[in-house]
Amino acid sequence: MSDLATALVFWPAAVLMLVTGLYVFITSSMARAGLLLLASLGIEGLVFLALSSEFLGVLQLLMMSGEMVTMVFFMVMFMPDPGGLMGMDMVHDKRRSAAVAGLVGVGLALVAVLTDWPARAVGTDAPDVRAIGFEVMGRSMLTFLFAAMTILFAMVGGVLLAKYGGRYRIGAPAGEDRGGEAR
Amino acid sequence: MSDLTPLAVFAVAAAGAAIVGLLEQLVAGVRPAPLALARAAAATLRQPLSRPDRRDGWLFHLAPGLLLIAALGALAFVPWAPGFRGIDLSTGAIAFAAALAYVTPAIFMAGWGAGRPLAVVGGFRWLALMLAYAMPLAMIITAVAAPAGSLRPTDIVEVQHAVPMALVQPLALALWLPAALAVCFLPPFDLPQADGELGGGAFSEYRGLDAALIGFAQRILLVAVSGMTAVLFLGGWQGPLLPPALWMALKTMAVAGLFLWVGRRLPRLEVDRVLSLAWKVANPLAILAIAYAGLITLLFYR
Amino acid sequence: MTAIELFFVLLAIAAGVILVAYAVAIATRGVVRVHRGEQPAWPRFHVHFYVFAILFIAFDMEMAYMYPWAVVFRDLGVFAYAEIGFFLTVLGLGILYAWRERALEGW
Amino acid sequence: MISLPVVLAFAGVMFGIGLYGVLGQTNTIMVIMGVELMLGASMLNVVGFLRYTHPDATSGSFFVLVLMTLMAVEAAVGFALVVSAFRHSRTAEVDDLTELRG
Repeated sequence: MSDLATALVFWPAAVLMLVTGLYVFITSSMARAGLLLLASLGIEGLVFLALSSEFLGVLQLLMMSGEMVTMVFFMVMFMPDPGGLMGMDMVHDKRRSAAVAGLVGVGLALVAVLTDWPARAVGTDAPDVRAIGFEVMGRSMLTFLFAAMTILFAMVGGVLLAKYGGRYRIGAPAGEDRGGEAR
Repeated sequence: MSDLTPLAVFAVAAAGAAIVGLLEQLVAGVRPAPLALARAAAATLRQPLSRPDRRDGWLFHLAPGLLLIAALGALAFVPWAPGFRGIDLSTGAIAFAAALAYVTPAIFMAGWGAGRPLAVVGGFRWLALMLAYAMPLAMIITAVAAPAGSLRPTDIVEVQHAVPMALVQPLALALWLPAALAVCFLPPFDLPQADGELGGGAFSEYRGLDAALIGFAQRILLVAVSGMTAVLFLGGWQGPLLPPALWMALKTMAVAGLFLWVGRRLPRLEVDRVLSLAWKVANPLAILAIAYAGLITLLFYR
Repeated sequence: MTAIELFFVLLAIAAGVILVAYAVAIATRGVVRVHRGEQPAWPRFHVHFYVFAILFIAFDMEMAYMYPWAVVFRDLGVFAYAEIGFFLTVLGLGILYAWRERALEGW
Repeated sequence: MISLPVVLAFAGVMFGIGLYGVLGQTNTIMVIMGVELMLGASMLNVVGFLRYTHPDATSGSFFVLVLMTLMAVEAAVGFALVVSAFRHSRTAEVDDLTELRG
């Protein structure tokens, strides 16, 4: 994309990304928080597109949708008040955590702005799918295969921990009724 | 591709929605009335908007817009003719899937925002259906892209100049069709919002412009998905004698008609049955389909 | 204009049209509040298919690697086929494990 | 116009927001959301560097893929842990899950 188009898309999208990201932790409704997180990370995908990373942007849009939407219903399962009807406050150590987080955020932003970065090569597109494909299948092959193993372990671990009364009876205290979760 | 492509996409969307309206009447056995869809839309638009009290009003009213944008985004990546290739990204096939991925949050937002019991249950049912159809849909795109060696839809069309992909990879087509039917939330996969189930489910509270936008979005979604089916499996605009755009339109209409016709004649499955089938049958078969696609690519497409 | 710019133009036009349509609809027809005074149905909800959701989140990531593979496979040939064979076998093992643990039974 | 420092500054602020979620939220799922935001910020960082210093570096793009995998895997295992912990002690609040405290 040209510099002007990048600027036109980047500024509103990036600001919206931060605003929705912040509202995730302000709103009291769980479904709203999950959808706002989806908005934040999806808009980040648009920012990637604006920075000419076509493949990464599209992939971010695709992956975050599935991931964050499933996150929403975990929140609905485990929150005492998923709809935010009582306006519960779900923050502890509010002032200290806000101070630390604000300090870190502003500090990182200041470092980013004040450092003299070796910026060159402006306006070139990021590598396309093809180049990434050669990278995945060639030089980074080992990382790719380890990523497969990581996904496998996540699936195994997830089933192991989440399945009620699975092989190792994890999380099933003896004698407690199964609460309609038989099988 | 010219700078007018976005406007052309809107024109295709309007024409496609009108044609799908006609097809719906044909399939339902009604005498086709060309203006019925427009008249119904006008009648819907005359109603005021409705908003459930004490609910997430902004989620409720954002959902139809998000659904429409997702449908238009999916439609934009479908190439229609050599002269009109839509938005010709080099990752167009994934971008299509990415646009379709936003149907799910839209329907969940509609159900949750309405806050009525049946609507909320409809939203959750749709999430369960998404867990079932999303993986086969995304994996079959890979299986079709491997012989073409590209994710650009126009390249996928051009690699089918001799044999359409439906003949080469029948397994992939067999997995694609139910997933594609599910993503348009047409029967028999309309559990979250059918009138016969949950009394309208996720969309039961919509009136006025909201309802019109949802009806419009669903028809555009059907056009986009049928168009992509034609591109991925039926050779897109390629065919003898007739001009390319006409071939593409005919194939798209045939697929859309098939979806509407078959959908009305199948029984609805329970959500848990669909999920179980998808993970026990569809996903392993999709892995097999990718392995098979690799094999035929090695043998015939190098 | 490049394709991505055209995509953003499309998004902007669509969003603009929808916004204008809503403005017109609210100005001319107004909004009716329905179900006055009822509490929304937002209880804590036991979503029975959570194991599928966990499997889906992990399994979904596979696509990020499959797409680059599909693009370069024709050029790399048998070597890439072996790699993706390993990849798919590993993921298939994940599904088989879940199947064996009876996590794919519906509910 | 956009330059590298602007992108990095946005990424830094986003990281701070994620950190606020991790430190401040009482619910485990919200903590996971904070971690997702922090990982998203680091992805934006990598993409910024990719665009403005080494536009032709494919390994940078691949690193973003790895980060995305990390997000997904972390979310999946995190949710499974929350399910397990919730089943055990009927709560998902961070302050109440103190069984491992010495």
